[in-house]
Amino acid sequence: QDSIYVPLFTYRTGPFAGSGMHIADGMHDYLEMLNQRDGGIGGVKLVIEECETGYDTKKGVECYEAVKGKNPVIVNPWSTGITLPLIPRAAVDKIPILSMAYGLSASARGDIFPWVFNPPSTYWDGMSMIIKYIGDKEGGLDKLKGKKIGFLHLDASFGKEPIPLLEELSKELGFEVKLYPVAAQDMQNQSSQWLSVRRDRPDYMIMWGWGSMNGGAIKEAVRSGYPMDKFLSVWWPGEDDARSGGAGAKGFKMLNWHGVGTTYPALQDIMKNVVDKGLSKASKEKVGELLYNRGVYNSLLIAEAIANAQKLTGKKVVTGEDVRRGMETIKLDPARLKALGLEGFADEIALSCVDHNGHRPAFMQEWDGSKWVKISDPIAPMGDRVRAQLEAAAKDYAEKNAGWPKRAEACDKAS
Amino acid sequence: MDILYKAFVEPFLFMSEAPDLLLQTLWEGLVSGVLYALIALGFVLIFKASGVFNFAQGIMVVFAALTLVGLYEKGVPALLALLLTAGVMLLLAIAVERIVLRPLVNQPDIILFMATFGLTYFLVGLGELVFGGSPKEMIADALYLPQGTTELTLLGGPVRFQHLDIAAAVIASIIIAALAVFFSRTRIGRALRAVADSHKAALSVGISLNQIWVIVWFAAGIVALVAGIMWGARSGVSFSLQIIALKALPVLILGGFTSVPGAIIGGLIVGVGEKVGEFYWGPLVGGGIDTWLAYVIALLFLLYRPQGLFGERIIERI
Amino acid sequence: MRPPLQPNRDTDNTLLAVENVSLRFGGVKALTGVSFDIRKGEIRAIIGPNGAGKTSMLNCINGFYHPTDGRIIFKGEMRRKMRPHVAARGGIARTFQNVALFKSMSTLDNIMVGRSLKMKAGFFWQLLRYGPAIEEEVAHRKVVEDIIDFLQIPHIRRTPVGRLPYGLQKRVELGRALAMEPDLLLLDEPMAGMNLEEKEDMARFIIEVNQQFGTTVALIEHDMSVVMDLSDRVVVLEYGRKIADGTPEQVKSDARVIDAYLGVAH
Amino acid sequence: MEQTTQTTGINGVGTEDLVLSVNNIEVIYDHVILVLKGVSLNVERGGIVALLGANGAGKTTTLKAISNLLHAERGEVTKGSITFEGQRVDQLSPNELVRRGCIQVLEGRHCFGHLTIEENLLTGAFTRRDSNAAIWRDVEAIYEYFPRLKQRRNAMAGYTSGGEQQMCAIGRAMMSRPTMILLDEPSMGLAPQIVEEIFEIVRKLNESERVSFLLAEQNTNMALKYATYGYILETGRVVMDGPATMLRENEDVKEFYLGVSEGSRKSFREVKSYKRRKRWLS
Amino acid sequence: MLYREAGQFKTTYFSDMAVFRLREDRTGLAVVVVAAYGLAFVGTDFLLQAVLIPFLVFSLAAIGLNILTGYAGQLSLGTGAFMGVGAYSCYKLMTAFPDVNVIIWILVSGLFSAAVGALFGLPSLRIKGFYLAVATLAAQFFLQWCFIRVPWLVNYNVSGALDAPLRTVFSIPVVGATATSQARYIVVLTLVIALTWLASNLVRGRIGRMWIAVRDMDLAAELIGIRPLQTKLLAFAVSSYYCGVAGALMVFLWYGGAEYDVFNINQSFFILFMVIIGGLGSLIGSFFGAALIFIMPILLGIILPALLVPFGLSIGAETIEHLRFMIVGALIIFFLIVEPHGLARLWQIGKQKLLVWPFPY
Ligand SMILES: Nc1ncnc2c1ncn2[C@@H]1O[C@H](COP(=O)(O)OP(=O)(O)OP(=O)(O)O)[C@@H](O)[C@H]1O
Ligand SMILES: Nc1ncnc2c1ncn2[C@@H]1O[C@H](COP(=O)(O)OP(=O)(O)OP(=O)(O)O)[C@@H](O)[C@H]1O
Ligand SMILES: [Mg+2]
Ligand SMILES: [Mg+2]
Repeated sequence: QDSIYVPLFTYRTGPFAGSGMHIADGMHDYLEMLNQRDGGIGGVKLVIEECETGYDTKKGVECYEAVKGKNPVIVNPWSTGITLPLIPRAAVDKIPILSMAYGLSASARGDIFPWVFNPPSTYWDGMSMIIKYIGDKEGGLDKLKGKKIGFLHLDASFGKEPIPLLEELSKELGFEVKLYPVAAQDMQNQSSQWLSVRRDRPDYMIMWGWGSMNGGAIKEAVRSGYPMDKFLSVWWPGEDDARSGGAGAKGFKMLNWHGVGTTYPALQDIMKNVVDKGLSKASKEKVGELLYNRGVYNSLLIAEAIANAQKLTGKKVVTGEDVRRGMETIKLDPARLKALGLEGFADEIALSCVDHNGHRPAFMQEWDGSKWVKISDPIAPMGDRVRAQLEAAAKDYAEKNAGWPKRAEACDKAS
Repeated sequence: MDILYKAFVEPFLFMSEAPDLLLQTLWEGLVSGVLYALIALGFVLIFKASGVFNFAQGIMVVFAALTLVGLYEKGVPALLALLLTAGVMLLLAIAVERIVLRPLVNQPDIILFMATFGLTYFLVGLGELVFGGSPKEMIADALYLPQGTTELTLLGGPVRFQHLDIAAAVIASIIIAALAVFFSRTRIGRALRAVADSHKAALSVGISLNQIWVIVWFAAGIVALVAGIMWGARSGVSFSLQIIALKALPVLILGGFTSVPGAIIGGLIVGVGEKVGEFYWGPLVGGGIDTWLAYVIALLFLLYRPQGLFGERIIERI
Repeated sequence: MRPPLQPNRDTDNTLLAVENVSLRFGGVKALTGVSFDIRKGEIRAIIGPNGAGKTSMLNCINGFYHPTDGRIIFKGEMRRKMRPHVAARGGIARTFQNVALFKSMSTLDNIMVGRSLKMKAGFFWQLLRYGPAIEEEVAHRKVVEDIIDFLQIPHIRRTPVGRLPYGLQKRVELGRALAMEPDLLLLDEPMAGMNLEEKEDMARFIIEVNQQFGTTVALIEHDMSVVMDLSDRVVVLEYGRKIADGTPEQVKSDARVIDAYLGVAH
Repeated sequence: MEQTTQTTGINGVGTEDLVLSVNNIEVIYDHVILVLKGVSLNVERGGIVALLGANGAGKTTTLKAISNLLHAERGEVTKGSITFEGQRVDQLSPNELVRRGCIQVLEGRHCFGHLTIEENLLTGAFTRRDSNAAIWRDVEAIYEYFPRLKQRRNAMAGYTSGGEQQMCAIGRAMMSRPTMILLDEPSMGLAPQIVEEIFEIVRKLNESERVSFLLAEQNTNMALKYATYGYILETGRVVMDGPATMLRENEDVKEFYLGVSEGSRKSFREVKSYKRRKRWLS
Repeated sequence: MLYREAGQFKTTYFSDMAVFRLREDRTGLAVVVVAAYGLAFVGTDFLLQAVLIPFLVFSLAAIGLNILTGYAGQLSLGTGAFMGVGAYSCYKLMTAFPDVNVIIWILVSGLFSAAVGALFGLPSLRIKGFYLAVATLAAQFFLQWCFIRVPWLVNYNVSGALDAPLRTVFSIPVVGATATSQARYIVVLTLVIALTWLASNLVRGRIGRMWIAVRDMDLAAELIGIRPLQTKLLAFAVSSYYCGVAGALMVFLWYGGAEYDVFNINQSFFILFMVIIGGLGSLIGSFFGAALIFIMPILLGIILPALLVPFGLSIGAETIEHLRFMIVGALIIFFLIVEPHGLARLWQIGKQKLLVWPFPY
């Protein structure tokens, strides 16, 4: 075997395809670019294969079983629902899982989940950043006292995850929390939720959505006249979602941790080597959009982990076990990013055997009616608070999953 | 005690305190009701006229909307695109009749139901193959749908009316009135009901099932197109829109599978009930109850009238 | 015509009494103040023009319709709003004008269903199909086979009844009713759609059931020769009212009956 | 009535005068159940032909094969041909056949339960292109034949009595103004008076409008009284055919179908069970 | 002459009432069972874990729904939720009493789902056909809402999802990360065989006949003394029991942890379609249906690319998915047209033809 097999779980079909396809394109194109430009990684070609999950747990698990036999070096489920059943399997099958800023937040703890990675931030990090941002706007966290914050979320574990933190913060900082759950089947039919928003008149709205829920929410917000500059989201909406709100969507804000646009040399390379050659499924104008670049970031991590693994083992063709080690030694500092043609694309990040997340800061960006504009400096998560959540969650998981194996994998030092 | 107060007193106090919000809630309920009814209507048409429970109605809505938008994106003028889409729905109706229904004549309802599920699968695959999975925007402007909002101060507070919603209500009422007349007054309408009762007997008196089916599937296709435009203008056009068809089920059942006016009344009851329930009582249990409230409302009505409010009586004779 | 061997047929022997029963559906008066009785062991015919309310009468007797007025006394007990399955438990079995068999089941199973009431083995034995469950199953299967032999339908034992021709379906239906070992057997046009030979068979079965097991029979039939030959007494309904009641001979010569129903004198 | 029989004898009639001709058809249900094993029959223009036979002989199946309703029951004609008005019709759709003037009254009523009696009758006129007035005239004519229907005209058919439904089904078929009616057990469930009435209607239509009839009937007595010609079907084969007068004189027919053995009718009470049971078992 | 009824006479009613009246059928079944166990030792992980275990789980759920819809004639769209009740109660039980054999809890959890099923079956006395579907839809959405809203159900897990703690049977892990697919498969297979056997006993006896009677004509059934409500509720309970057990198996022996979303309405439809396409009122049909609806798309996913590659067509995963959707849809329609009564009937006709072979009828 003289190639490295990288399966990509994607969903270009189904109710979440609108978000999923851009991510899929980004993931695919970056890796394909490496193949085209550099002949792969470390001279080994990457075999990139997509497996369509349709965001369906059943098919996701099927995809996993299907790729398992082909020596995959890493798996990206791109769905919390699929990630959960894969977590226990990964450890047994020795296949690392990369669930980038989604999945089981507790898996940030490398000492307990050696095979799972969820950089660069957890949802708790995200929530704390948003609250911090709101505090800043109000002139200090203490000014949040007496304020009302609405939380519009997908009614699933993904959407519910930040609630405990939010409630804890509300107690401490004295603001009131209103919850507006949106069921998966009502993603495009949120008038009830927004009616309630009109009743409660929250000072800020925070959104935790995916797929067509984001676009639906933005539309409804515009319709019901909610002030858009008070409407903030975690990092999942894309340009399409914002655009669907029309002119009224101007001012909508969201967290993000990487650049948009195609000005980065690596993205130019993608343009040249992949898109222009017709090797991409993305249309030109979508390249460089938010979710596309999210996919690029995902592949950046994969590629970096593979490269690290090659360095660590001295082998050319690496296995899942090696890539797990490569993942743990990821260190993307500005110099490295520059070398990769992604200078300024994202904040630096370093993972370790203990920390599989990084808890990196993210920044706030605003929709100006046609594109995203960065409007804040990186906001660091509230470390202590997030850590407490994480500790509790990790302990909880290990406790409830009696017989959860102790970490046996050795620890590598970043090179 | 407290819980009783919260459940039975507070909501009503709140209603009287903020009548403007109540009005807004009712309006939103009415509008969603109309929109549900538009989807339900497609079901009713086909069920009433052939006894087939058409699982594919939801995807037909998406398919019609996607075709319209897709054609427009290819540079076809909006109104021409609308016509062409109607043509596509006609072709679909003919194909469905030829390939699916004709060989399954006189089979039990559930089998035909299953066949429409196969059709759903097929259309999902075909639609995504042709149009891709990315969501699209409905060409509301090009179709001269009113946009904008009117904000009136009523009952001591601002109440917002979307022009689009008003348009939806008007269009839906027109369609429903026309169909109601069609079914009860015309020769074809009567034949449609006959077919729903018994394929075999309908065949024996010379009603051409093939022709009838093309007609109703085409009509349902047009209704799907209208629903697709309205829903699309509200929520965008994507495959996840088909899930909303599930909301049409309680509407359908509440109104009665076979009643055109039932679809609209059922829609209104479900729409208003759901919104008012969620708005005033939802917070008691953490919200989100509108996912099941519609079904429970429908269930309660059914216990009282097992054939739905306006459904044909279920004949029980021996 | 009929052999005069009816020992105990006095009025005290009433099995079922219908008193002043009326039945209305909205504006339609299906029955208006009908009274008659059925004595133990007799064959009682109900005749009348189409839509006279004969089937409705049977439906009232076994609880499928509830009379809007009047009462029905069965075995000395008055029941007003009785559910059909209670009537069945009380010993009333029937066949239907539009055959009401369980279409997908075989003849054997259809008749076995008729035995359901008599089967007692509990759920868990049934699950295991062992012990009492299987013993009971075998025992009742024997009874059912006897019925099948009696009705001379062994060749269609395993045919799904939906596929049987109409006449045989009627026979299976009779079998199912017999399996219930009823005290009162209600037959709604058991001979419709049969040719002469089959009618003769059917007539024989009815007589044998009546004589051998002493089952009381109430019978609706439009074939006058059958009614005249088989029945002990005849009730005639027209437009939901009783217009005559008596022995076949009396009824046959009743002017009103001839006028309303028979047309030409038979 | 005797005259009718004589004036329209079947023998010597040329094929062009045949309205319907069934040639050696074989019918299979569900791909495995062979029901008709080569049935041939002819109906001449203006004839009334009776199809007799025990339960399960295949009368209904024959009629359905002609009117092309077998498809709907997963049955198919695997051999033979059927011509109506000189043209092959085996591949036509049932509604086309109705348009051409051949309609069937289904066994077991099959009214549209949720339509009123009147609406049921009107659906019968579905294939007609005449004016409304003509159609309503015919509705009135049917009410005249069956006054009971007029009384119940606004009742949902599903709630009417068995006999009322039967009348409705027959009336509905007549509404299409057919030239040929396939009647399946028209007398079933009808009071004796109405049975006579129906056969009188059959005769009347036959005489005044030259409507041809093929009727499957268990009431052999009646059927042979009104029919011109008869076929006797047994387990999927025609075992005997001939002019009605001839059949009525046949000894076997007399015994098994008419019940007049040794001169007089037996009482049902005296029937013994030693009859030739074998005939069931083939 | 492989397959002949001739020469096999039944001398007692007892033997005449056996499930498999023909010797050939009995041998066939034995071969299938042995082969099924054999697969545990020769099958790849993919075959066991991604194909066979889910196939068996779905077959069990399909049997459950078939009892309700196929035998007793009550249309249900709440299967997913009833499976969920089984899974959640199994989770509660096995975490509350970790020392008890997990198989016992799997079997017991079905009882909870049976109770819930019977509760939602109550409206069936009055409501029929497609209208009844709304009652079960209410169950579906209400229960699903409960799954996500009642954190107690998942022991206040932070993830809000079910996870599968390690549980062993005879000290071999069968639930949890370290359980091999072999072990899981054998457990699932054994349970499915046992439960199928019980179901077949039930449907052949008095209760089964009563169900079919209610399905075919509930009015007539009542007129011969069958209590309609009791019979229907029993069907709801038994059916939900099977679904519940299937749900527990699905989460703990197949997925090994899952979100509430796996019990959504699509799951309900999915199983309903297995039942219909397999054959309403046929146990073996449930297996056929599960195979067609679940395994066929997987096969297509494998075959399609292989088919297209020789033509130089390399197509994306999503195009394959689209084609797969279209083909599955078309095949469903095709099978329905060929035999509306499902694959089970097709199977029966096949056997009948074989019986009379070489004659056509
Ligand atoms: N459930 C019902 N709803 C409304 N009308 C009914 C109902 N049941 C019966 N009827 C009416 O009551 C009258 C009597 O009907 P029934 O079926 O008892 O007649 P029948 O004497 O059995 O006639 P036939 O000999 O034609 O079967 C009919 O006019 C019928 O339309
Ligand atoms: N749908 C079907 N599937 C299978 N077999 C059928 C079907 N319909 C009828 N048969 C069989 O075909 C044979 C002929 O039935 P048919 O109904 O034609 O008889 P018939 O002469 O009309 O009898 P009857 O006088 O009882 O109406 C019967 O043996 C019957 O079992
Ligand atoms: Mg009657
Ligand atoms: Mg017949």
